[in-house]
Amino acid sequence: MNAIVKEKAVAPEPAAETAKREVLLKVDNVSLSFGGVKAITDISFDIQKGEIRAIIGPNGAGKTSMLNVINGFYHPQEGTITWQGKVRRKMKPYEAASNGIARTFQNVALFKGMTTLDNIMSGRSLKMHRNFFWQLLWHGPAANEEIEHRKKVEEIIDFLEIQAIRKTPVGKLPYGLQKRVELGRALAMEPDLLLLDEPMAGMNLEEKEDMSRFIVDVNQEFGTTIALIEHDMGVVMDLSDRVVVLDYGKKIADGPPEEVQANQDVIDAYLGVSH
Amino acid sequence: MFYREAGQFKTSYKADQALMPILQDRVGLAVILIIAFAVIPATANDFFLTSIMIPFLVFSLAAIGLNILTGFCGQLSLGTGAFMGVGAYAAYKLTSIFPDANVIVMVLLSGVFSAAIGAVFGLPSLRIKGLYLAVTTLAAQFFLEWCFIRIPWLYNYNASGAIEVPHREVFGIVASGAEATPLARYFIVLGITVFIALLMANVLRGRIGRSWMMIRDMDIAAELMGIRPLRTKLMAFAVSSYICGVAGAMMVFFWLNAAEPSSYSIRLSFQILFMVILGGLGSLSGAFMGAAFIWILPVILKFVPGLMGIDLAAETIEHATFMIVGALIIFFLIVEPHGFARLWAIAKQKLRVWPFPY
Amino acid sequence: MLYDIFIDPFVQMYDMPDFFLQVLWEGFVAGILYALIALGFVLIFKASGVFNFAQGIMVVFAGLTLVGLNENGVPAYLALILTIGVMGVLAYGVERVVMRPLVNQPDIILLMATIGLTYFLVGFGEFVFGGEPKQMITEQLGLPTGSTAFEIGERGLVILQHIDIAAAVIAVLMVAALGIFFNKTRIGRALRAVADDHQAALSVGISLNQIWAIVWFAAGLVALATGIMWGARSDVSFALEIVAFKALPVLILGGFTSIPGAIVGGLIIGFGEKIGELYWGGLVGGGIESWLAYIIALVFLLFRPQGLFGERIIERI
Amino acid sequence: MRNFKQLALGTAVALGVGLTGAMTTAVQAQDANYVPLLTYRTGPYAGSGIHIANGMHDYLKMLNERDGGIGGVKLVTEECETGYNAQKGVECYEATKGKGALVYNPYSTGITLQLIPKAGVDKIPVLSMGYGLSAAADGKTFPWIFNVPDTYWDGASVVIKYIGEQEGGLENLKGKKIGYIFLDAGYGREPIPLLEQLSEKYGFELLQYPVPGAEMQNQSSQWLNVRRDRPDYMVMWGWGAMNPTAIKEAVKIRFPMDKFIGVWWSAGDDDAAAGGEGAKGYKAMNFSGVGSDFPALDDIKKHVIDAGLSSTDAETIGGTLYNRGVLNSVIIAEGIRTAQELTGKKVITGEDMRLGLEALNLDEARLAELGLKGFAHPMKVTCDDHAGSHPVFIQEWDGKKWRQASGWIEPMTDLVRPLLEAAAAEYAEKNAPWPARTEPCPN
Repeated sequence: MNAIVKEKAVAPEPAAETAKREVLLKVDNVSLSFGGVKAITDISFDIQKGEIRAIIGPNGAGKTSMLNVINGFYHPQEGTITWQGKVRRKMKPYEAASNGIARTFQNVALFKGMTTLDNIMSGRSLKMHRNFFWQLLWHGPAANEEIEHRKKVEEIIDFLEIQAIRKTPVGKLPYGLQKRVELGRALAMEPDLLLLDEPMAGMNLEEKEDMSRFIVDVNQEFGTTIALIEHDMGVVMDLSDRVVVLDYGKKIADGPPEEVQANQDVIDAYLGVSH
Repeated sequence: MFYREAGQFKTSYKADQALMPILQDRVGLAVILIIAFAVIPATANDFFLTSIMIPFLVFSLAAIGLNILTGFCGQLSLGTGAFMGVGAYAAYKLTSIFPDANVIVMVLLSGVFSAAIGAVFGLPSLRIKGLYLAVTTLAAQFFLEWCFIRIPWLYNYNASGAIEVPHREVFGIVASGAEATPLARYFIVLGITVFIALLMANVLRGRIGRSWMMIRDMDIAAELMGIRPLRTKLMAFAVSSYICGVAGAMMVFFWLNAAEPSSYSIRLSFQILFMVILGGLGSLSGAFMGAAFIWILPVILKFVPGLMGIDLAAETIEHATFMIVGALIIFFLIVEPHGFARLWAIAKQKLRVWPFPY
Repeated sequence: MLYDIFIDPFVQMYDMPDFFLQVLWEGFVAGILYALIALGFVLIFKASGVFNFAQGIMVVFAGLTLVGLNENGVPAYLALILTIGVMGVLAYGVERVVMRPLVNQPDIILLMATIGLTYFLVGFGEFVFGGEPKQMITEQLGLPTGSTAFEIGERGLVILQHIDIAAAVIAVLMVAALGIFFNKTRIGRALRAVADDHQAALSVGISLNQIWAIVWFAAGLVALATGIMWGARSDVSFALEIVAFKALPVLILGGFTSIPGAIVGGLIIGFGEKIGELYWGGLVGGGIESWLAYIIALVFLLFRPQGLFGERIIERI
Repeated sequence: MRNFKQLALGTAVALGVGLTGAMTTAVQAQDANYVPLLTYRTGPYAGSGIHIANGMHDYLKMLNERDGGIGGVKLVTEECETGYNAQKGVECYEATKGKGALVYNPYSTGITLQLIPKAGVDKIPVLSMGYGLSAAADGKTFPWIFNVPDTYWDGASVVIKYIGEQEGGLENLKGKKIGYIFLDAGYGREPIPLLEQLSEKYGFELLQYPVPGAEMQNQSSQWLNVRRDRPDYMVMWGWGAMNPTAIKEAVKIRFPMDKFIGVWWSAGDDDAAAGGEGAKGYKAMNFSGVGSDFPALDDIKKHVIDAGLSSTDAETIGGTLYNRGVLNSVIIAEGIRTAQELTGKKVITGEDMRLGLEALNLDEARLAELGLKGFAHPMKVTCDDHAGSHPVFIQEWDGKKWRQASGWIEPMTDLVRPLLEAAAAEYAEKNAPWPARTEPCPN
């Protein structure tokens, strides 16, 4: 697979209407299956730097699988992924983080035994380098490094307005706050691309408004590119710059929200017209 | 009323990161250390030192070792006994190869060998998880035990098949062997245990400790955040085995004086596991509490009937001890499944709000 | 060296076919006995997700009760019935005192509780029956004791112990009975429902407490059968508890929840261990059985981390 | 919740009481001789341990009841349960040594090894009767350790000698195969060097069948190997549950039982009885009397068992291991008596006890006087030789009980002694600086 990919040099800049920004990630003809069951079939789209890109579709459309492919947790059988202009080889899941991809999860995947502070600090893991022996000693370099990163983490805590729960074990927090901590943890990684898997699932209206505000702020203040999966159409249409629609593992539409909203295939998919 | 943190403000992140941010905890630790380093040596008799304190400290250290792996990194191990054995045999070989070297240094060095062996047996942990991993460590346990018997080089071809601790002096004080006083051995064991416990407290509050807990709590999420699972797990295996190895070496050098392979059998592995679980997974102070419960309680229970004037046969006391300890294990699990450490934390919480429970 | 490892063992197998058959038979019997211990674990794990560390001591305890009662003048069959009663009481007690208060706790806590139970039973068993090993009352129970020899070729000889044949028959009957129990009875179906999903089973009106007591009782019966068979091979003593560890590699191979898995796993370990020890063990001085089973299980695991009968794990997030 | 509080309070009180006990281990009254008995009536080796413990306890108790102790001074005995576990062994030692312990009988090779270097420091002798470190028979190196009446090397040489006799002379051993099945631990491995030496000397082939400790009750592989190798004789060094299992397996593969010989620790009545009718003809070495037909044992029955002062089941009196325990106590008692004679003191110390044991002379006349005529071979300990007796006899199982099957057989001292001395020298060298002997020699 890799051999073929290498011959296919980086594609030239796409057509003019989407060329307003640099392409951060490009998915080309990706297919993924589990033991014969196709989860994703021949999907291509791109994510541009600085945009908020939404991936939507009915349940079982392959959205989460798509995110898993993007951050290297699943390896597609076919197709290529181009990251920051380079075709990506088959990588280990832990390499995604060092590439600058962070994410949150559909079912909150926080570290339950740790406090909010530690959870967010864990996002700094890759940026901390003091080795085991400095850690043993603690006083001096290891402690200084810890303090330096703690400052960054405190900024995120302030930004997300979760100062009060800093020392609370996350297992004890209500769901909405857990989602917020998870976002904080992803932000602590200072990613180039932030993947959000249903960041607003199970939230009430107020919490959704808060979360939407955070997402927009992250995008605008830090300039972070965001790809998100969301079921709430209102949120998707308000937040996102462009939307890609999946159904049964296939791409059925791609474009600005208003365009996608009008697309007949999308309407059919959501209303459940038989294929 | 006495245990209040109100009024203690931290003014820097540095202060907030301290091991014990609350003043009362620091005072408590200081009191415990004073008791350990001054009061006990001044007052205790030989029996108390050799049969209660030294084994208690050795077991505490081993429990810290296993806690790193099982409590902090979430990898179940039933091979602790064998890893302790590796430390013991390594220390024995080291002292016979370098007879003039400082025996304490040799004991600390012996852990390096068990760390290496522990890392080798940790390799399958990348693919195998949970109870399934227990079989890997059981394989280590039985295989290493077999090696202790079958490789005569390990025990210097002694006809007895056992390792016998040689006489060694450190700065003119007899540190090991039959002439070492209980007090000298107690101080060495106490020193090593406290030293390693402090180092581990440091590691656990930093980046590496966090990465272990990330793997424990949610390995997939940890991996997607850039934690390399194999490297992190192997490191936990190595650090854990190092500590267990040192504990195993201390066990023979400063406590038992001689050891057969059966001293490091599966029973020892379970003994340590009990301590870790009862004390509280993922708690350093829990390791001490668990060791106290599993080791000190039965020793002390034996004296109770005699002092109350009841004459019981030795084996009846033993049977009763087994039953009581078994019942207490179940009882404490029902009261607080997360171990003594959590029980202690709850007690502190109650103290904090006392006398107003709301 | 290479010859010793790769060729010589097979030459030996060919040269002494009667001996090879005997080795296979011994492997088979050992496998059946391992499977019996593993079966007890599987029953409890299936219904409650508890890894019952006390299964080994339950084997000893059941055997001791049986023999101890007989020593005190109770006729063998009455003693057998009484022992079954004792195992029932034990099951009820465990459910009431240990399982019920600890429901919904993490696995490792439940494992720990069964270790507490082990401590208790060791002390209690020794307190009541004393620590001396006891002879299994094989004849009084009407179990066969002799042996039959088959001559093969000129001086070939395969000896089958009747008690081993009985062990195999009893194991098969036991598995069949459990199979019928699980598939054909109301309680059995309820039990499978519990195994699949506790909450769902509760919501359709199945009493978890009742199911657990029944499962522990069934495991007690398996322990009794195991105790009789192992006891007949050596004797009933507390040292037998260690043999129970062998169930772990068996379980790993067969999967923790599969009854056929326990049987197949037991047989693989039984055969593998005997053949390995007899044809290859000599190369390293013999006595490798103490760890060979674990290594066999480990090798299987590296290729199938979910065990032979476990379902393939697809990791999801 | 109230229950919880009560229970917590109860536990705390009990712990407090126990802790005070641990901190202040009582000092023994000064008008008695104190003998701690490290026994194991629990754990995997309890089957053997209980009978020995009973024998040791009953004989000393009998002396108290019948004679009022030794030399007019009562004996105080205290059992401490070790469970054959080295951790608990140390604990028992530490708990009892402060009470004026005269001598220790560890009854476990592991515990013996731990005590060997301590004995000289704490000035309390160790009596490891027929077990422990063979090299300890060299009194020059190990003044504080006594392993009357035999070492394992004595035993191994007797077995080969006996087999030679059966074959009509040691020279006929050439070309024979002798299998050695043993507990895979220091205990079972100790005789191997001597056996190998003998195999070279007499030209027989030595086959080894180790039994791992965890597999004691699962020996079918070892015996399948035996079946394949077809040795002419089998020698066993087993303990605890290993013995009955081995005998059953031997019966199973139809090994000729009269060619199967165990060490004196594989000579229990329960061990042989496990094999049923098929075990008939099984042999074992022994150095303590067979049966209960001795006046001293009658006295035990009368003064101790019938008086309800012991937990011993009267039927087990006269069993091999029970008698072994009695012999152990006889040696202790005679050691105390000798020490009293030598020092003129009634209440003696560990140092006096060492002297007494080293001057021990248990001749035929003395044995008869004790009501134990023929119970053991006469023993005379010297400062050189701490085993002090050596001959062993062979007993045979007749399906119901043991009966003596040979006279006393002398070991090959010419081979064993140099081996012992070399081992002792090696031990001293490896444990340098091993103290040179300064203790006085009473004979």
